[in-house]
Amino acid sequence: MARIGVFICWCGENISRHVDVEKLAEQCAHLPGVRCCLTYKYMCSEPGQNLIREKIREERLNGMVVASCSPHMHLKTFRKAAEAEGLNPYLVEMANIREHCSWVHHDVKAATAKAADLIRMAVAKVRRNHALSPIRVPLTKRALVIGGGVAGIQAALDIADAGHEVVLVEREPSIGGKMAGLSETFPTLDCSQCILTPRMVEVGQHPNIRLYTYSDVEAVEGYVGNFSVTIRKRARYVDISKCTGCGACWNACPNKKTPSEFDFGMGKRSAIYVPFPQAVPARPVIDANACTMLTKGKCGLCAKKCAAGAINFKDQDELITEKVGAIVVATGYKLWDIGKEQENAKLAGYGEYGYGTYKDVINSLQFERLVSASGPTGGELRRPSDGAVPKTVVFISCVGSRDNAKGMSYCSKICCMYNAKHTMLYKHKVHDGQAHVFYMDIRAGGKNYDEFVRRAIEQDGAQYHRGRVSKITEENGKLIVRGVDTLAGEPVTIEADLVVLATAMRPADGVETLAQKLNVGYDEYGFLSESHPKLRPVETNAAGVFVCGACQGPKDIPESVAQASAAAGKVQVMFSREEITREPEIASIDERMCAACFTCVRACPYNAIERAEIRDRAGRLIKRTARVNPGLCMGCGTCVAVCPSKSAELEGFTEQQVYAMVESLG
Amino acid sequence: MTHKQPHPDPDMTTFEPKIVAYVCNWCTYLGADLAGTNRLEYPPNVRIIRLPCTGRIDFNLIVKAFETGADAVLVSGCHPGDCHYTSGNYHARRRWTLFRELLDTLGIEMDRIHFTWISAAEGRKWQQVITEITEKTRQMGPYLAYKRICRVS
Amino acid sequence: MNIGYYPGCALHGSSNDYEQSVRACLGALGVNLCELDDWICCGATAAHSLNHKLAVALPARSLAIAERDGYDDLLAPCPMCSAQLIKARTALARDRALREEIAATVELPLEGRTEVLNLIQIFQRIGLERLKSRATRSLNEFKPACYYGCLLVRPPQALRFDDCEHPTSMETLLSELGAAPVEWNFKTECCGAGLTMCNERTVLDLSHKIISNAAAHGANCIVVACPMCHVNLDMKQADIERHYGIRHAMKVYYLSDLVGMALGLHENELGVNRHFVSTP
Amino acid sequence: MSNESTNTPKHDAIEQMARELARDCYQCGKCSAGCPVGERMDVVPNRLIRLIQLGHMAKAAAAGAIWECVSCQTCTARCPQNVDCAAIMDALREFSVLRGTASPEQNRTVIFQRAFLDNIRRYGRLNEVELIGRFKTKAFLNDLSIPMLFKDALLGPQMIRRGKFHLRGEKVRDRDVVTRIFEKCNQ
Ligand SMILES: Cc1cc2nc3c(=O)[nH]c(=O)nc-3n(C[C@H](O)[C@H](O)[C@H](O)COP(=O)(O)OP(=O)(O)OC[C@H]3O[C@@H](n4cnc5c(N)ncnc54)[C@H](O)[C@@H]3O)c2cc1C
Ligand SMILES: Cc1cc2nc3c(=O)[nH]c(=O)nc-3n(C[C@H](O)[C@H](O)[C@H](O)COP(=O)(O)OP(=O)(O)OC[C@H]3O[C@@H](n4cnc5c(N)ncnc54)[C@H](O)[C@@H]3O)c2cc1C
Ligand code: SF4
Ligand code: SF4
Ligand code: SF4
Ligand code: SF4
Ligand code: SF4
Ligand code: SF4
Ligand code: SF4
Ligand code: SF4
Repeated sequence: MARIGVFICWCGENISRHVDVEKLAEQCAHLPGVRCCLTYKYMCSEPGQNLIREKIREERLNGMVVASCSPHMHLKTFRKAAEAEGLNPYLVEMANIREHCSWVHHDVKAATAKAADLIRMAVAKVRRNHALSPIRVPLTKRALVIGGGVAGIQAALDIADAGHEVVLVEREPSIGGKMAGLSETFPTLDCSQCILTPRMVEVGQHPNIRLYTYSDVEAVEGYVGNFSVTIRKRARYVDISKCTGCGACWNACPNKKTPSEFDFGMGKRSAIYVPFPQAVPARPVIDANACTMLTKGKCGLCAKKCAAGAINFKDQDELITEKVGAIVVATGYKLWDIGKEQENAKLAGYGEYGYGTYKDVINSLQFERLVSASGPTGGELRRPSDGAVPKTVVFISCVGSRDNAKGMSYCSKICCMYNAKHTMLYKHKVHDGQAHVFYMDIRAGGKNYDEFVRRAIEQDGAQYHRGRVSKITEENGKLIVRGVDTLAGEPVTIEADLVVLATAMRPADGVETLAQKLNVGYDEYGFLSESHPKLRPVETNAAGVFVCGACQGPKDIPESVAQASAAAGKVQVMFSREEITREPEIASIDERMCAACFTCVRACPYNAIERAEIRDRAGRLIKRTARVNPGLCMGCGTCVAVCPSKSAELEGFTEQQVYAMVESLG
Repeated sequence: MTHKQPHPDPDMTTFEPKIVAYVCNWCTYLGADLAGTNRLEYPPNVRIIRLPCTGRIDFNLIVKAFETGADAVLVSGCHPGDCHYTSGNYHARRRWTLFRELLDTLGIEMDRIHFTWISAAEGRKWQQVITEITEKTRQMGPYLAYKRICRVS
Repeated sequence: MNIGYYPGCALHGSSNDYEQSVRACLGALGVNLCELDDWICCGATAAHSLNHKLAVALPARSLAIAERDGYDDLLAPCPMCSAQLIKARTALARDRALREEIAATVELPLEGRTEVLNLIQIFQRIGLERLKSRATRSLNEFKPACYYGCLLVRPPQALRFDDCEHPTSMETLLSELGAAPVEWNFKTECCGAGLTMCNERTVLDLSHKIISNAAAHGANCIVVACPMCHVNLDMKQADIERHYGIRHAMKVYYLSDLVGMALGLHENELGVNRHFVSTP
Repeated sequence: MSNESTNTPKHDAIEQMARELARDCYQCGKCSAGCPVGERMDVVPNRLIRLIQLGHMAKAAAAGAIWECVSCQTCTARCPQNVDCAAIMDALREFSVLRGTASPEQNRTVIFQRAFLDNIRRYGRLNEVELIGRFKTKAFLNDLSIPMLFKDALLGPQMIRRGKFHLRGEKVRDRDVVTRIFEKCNQ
């Protein structure tokens, strides 16, 4: 027997001005299943709530409808009140007679009639509601951080410092990311290595951090609070538990001709190598493609030199499973290689700039290496072609950014700043040199940022030309840069010794595959999508997965670090509870009825439905069925709509409930 | 034309269309809330049924609405790409193309079914859409023909 | 091998030396050029500039003829023609309404099936291996500057031929035949093309820059695949020399001239004797 | 100077087309930077486009620059916003001729193009001798420039010697269809 209470709110005059609440109460008292119906001036106020609780008790209500404002406003309030009185909160419904009625319809008769309909629908629904209890899922208080750039490092350290274990997976042989290769950093021009290296060492030594370098995330299973992650530790051929980092091996290695990834091909490294001296872990790795022992079975010098016996040519990839409760993605970015070969047909490359054709046309990360004290030239700026000190350098902004025709339509956000930085670093190294910058707009929003750019122009004499460059050619060892100064309204031709392209920042390779494993959305360029750009900037739509750093969009170091700490904060909020509770309004499947067509499996946006088998005690297969994983289901209801056999059901919005609502209008 | 049939109400001008709106909880419902907060008046003919996502909308629900006497149905959710549930609304759209044909062969008047996207910020759009649909439906007259379809099929 | 052939006005007019060269060269390769029956002018830049519908309709008429007569490929050695034909074909292939409208206009059914090839593409179609096997003479005395000009590569969105900034297809072809093409910077800079009649000073200036750059990079000749480029660089060279008081004496060959010579044809068979620079 | 209100519908159509073409330009200047005749232009291409965006069509069409343009399409090919800058140049020239602001010398490009099309309309193919003849007379009548009339005359004999001139040009068989195509396209 339904014993439903209907509580109609006046909201002062907000509702009562256009809805005849008393008349409404009279009408609603006679609805089927309604036990009592009353009105009050402010239902959400304390006396209002007390009134409700009193009625629940007196009338032994087993359902109630509050006709007042939007459920987004006060559904929680009234559910709490009901719960306090022992009435299951999911037996409470609301009829929105304020936002959807009294505020938008001013004809009292019509508004009252509509309000009556709205209440009738709510009553029809609540009669078919079920008592539900929040789903509790256990929680593993360990976090996985993917990517060990400055963002990943910051997030890992914050979480580890809060006392939780962290698994950090980095695919390169060392953590550090792009920042480890930068020279000096805007806006303060402090040395990148000096500020990053101590943080890297901290990661390496932190008792709460388990570091996997040269490793990839292979598979992710499970759901928020309970992920099971498979990590592929690629064969390193060096047992880092034995290795002391003495360096005897790489000094001995005869194969020293491989272009160094860390120096973007401008320096060379041996087949066994550490990417850079401050690497963490400071342990070498053998490049299986370059080592002649591994390719042809000839050499083995390093093993002979290694006193620790750390070299193992038989090393194999290893798969490791780690259980974690939360995941932070910090896979960072790459600079777009605008050369001839492009990964997708839509991207045409920039033949006009001759990148890849002319040796002295380089990108900005290469420039960072050329002015870095630890770089291939030892910090002396020498151009790649002939080692000469360039006396005229042209920096070109927005290469591939803000280009709808053949690049990315977005602004890469950081290049205006590092262009200014580069002109300064250049001037500090080559006093009689002249730096030119071609730009469209200078984007230097940030604390002390515009001042920094002005300094490059006013103190260090950088010549800024407003306009794009059209073509670069090479003539007698000079690069002929044909640009324009649109402020003067004239073409400008500069004979340069070195050209530096600020190419577009793009997400790291492979991020889409990773995102698919994690169920995280990404935009057309592959940048990961946050839940809400303003209010949930580090959360994703996959519960328990967070993002930070340049994998979410172009960012400089301060922003990457801030976001990393924010993500770490969110993880800690999650870990501050013992278990996770989730709304019980999720889907379930009637396994007896399910026709095992698996339409729902394909339709579910969260991959929350799995294929299952029902077996008898003897283990014989009785039937196949779809089954919802309550940890993953977000309650969107798509499965209900697509199921041809009507076996899927969504609590809170069951077929019965929704049909009853529609029918009540008839 | 079917809706020229005599209507039980002798005075056609008092015909008040009944419109059922299936809306998603995260965008359009909030858009309608916003219309309220901003006191944007519109005709009182619409009855909202709140669902988690347009992905939940089974097209039998549309048929059901007509069966219970609706003169028009509106389905409205988040803008593409904005779906609270990543892609629920894509499923709704894909299914819609299939159902369209089905409903069409059933003889349902397709211009009584409306699809739109209204975000949480588009209170004014909600007002406009409802006003337009009400007006249009008023001109089309009550959906008496549906009753006949039911009898035939 | 039979192939549809669209000569275009220039090759039947003052650039008939180009036609002679193309016919001789391809003939030696066993390619039979079947001239399109009653083809009409592609409209060139004039139509493009003045009347957009005409710019599609004129080439479309010839495309429709090619389709009617069953040619899958249509060679248009003049890049102005090939560009107009390709642009029309792309526009037609994309838009059914336009296709119907234009079919009505040109009074022939039209699907936009026939593929249009420029001179370089026909050699690519024949294949480097086959060319090499037929060659009887090495081109090793030639150090050509391969000049593409504007119309072979621009606009790249429509033509999709080679790298529009650093094209290399002619170089690849000629170096296979023994020539040593030079790297230079004016491959795709404009020579002034159709402006010869109207703005001669500009044409002289641009062509002068092109010839000078080729010479500076060690070229002993320029190779073109366009009648207009040939006019500006060859026929006008004397004017250029007079105007700038400099002696270039830079021979300008059609691509088919050099390929033809590699195949053992005599210069005169290819019409090289009718060029301006080679026969002072 | 003619004034804006004397615009004919044709003017307006060209202006509208130009504005439509120019709409997406964000003034990066890449067109001007790569233009082979940029140095000779009084108003560089991106500025012409800006003038159009601001509605100063007549001012843009009065620039000498539009007559320097050699229609090489470099600007169009490299524009990051996919603006068909070369087509804008065409439109400006046409506009200028229509308004009569082009000098006789400048008029020539358009006169040439019109003579060209007229030639095709009549024969279906280009008749070079006739084209040059007509063009020269028109241009001569237009600017009475004697040197223009005889300039290429020097080349004439050389060309004939090389067999490059056909004194009788070609015609297509089905000239009626050509005429009809022109008519349909001019509607
Ligand atoms: C030329 C240049 C100069 C700059 N100068 C400055 C400056 O002066 N000041 C400043 O504030 N900012 C500067 N920046 C920006 C700065 O580099 C970035 O803001 C910062 O590096 C972003 O850090 P991150 O951790 O998000 O990404 P990254 O540094 O890119 O780190 C990402 C890490 O994740 C790893 N990874 C990627 N994919 C995977 C995967 N699938 N699995 C495991 N690991 C993965 C990568 O190997 C890398 O180690 C500059 C950028 C450039 C290009
Ligand atoms: C015209 C304009 C338009 C904008 N539009 C956008 C937009 O479209 N999108 C966007 O992302 N951002 C926008 N912003 C920026 C946005 O307003 C700010 O980023 C944001 O409001 C900053 O939030 P806050 O909490 O830091 O500061 P505030 O919003 O300023 O809040 C600070 C609070 O602290 C209180 N307070 C101050 N001093 C004291 C004290 N001593 N003791 C106690 N309380 C104190 C203040 O009363 C105030 O309530 C806009 C800004 C402007 C000016
Ligand atoms: S419950 Fe809602 S409608 Fe009632 S007084 Fe509170 S805010 Fe107003
Ligand atoms: S020699 Fe052995 S111990 Fe020393 S760095 Fe190499 S692997 Fe490590
Ligand atoms: S075995 Fe390989 S890594 Fe070791 S020294 Fe030889 S080449 Fe170098
Ligand atoms: S930050 Fe500056 S250089 Fe980089 S894309 Fe944006 S505007 Fe261009
Ligand atoms: S769609 Fe329905 S019948 Fe098919 S597998 Fe899913 S629950 Fe079972
Ligand atoms: S309700 Fe949505 S999330 Fe849950 S199982 Fe169904 S389709 Fe998946
Ligand atoms: S290149 Fe394109 S966007 Fe840039 S100024 Fe020229 S027309 Fe405008
Ligand atoms: S088409 Fe004209 S404006 Fe454009 S680059 Fe060529 S000459 Fe310059």
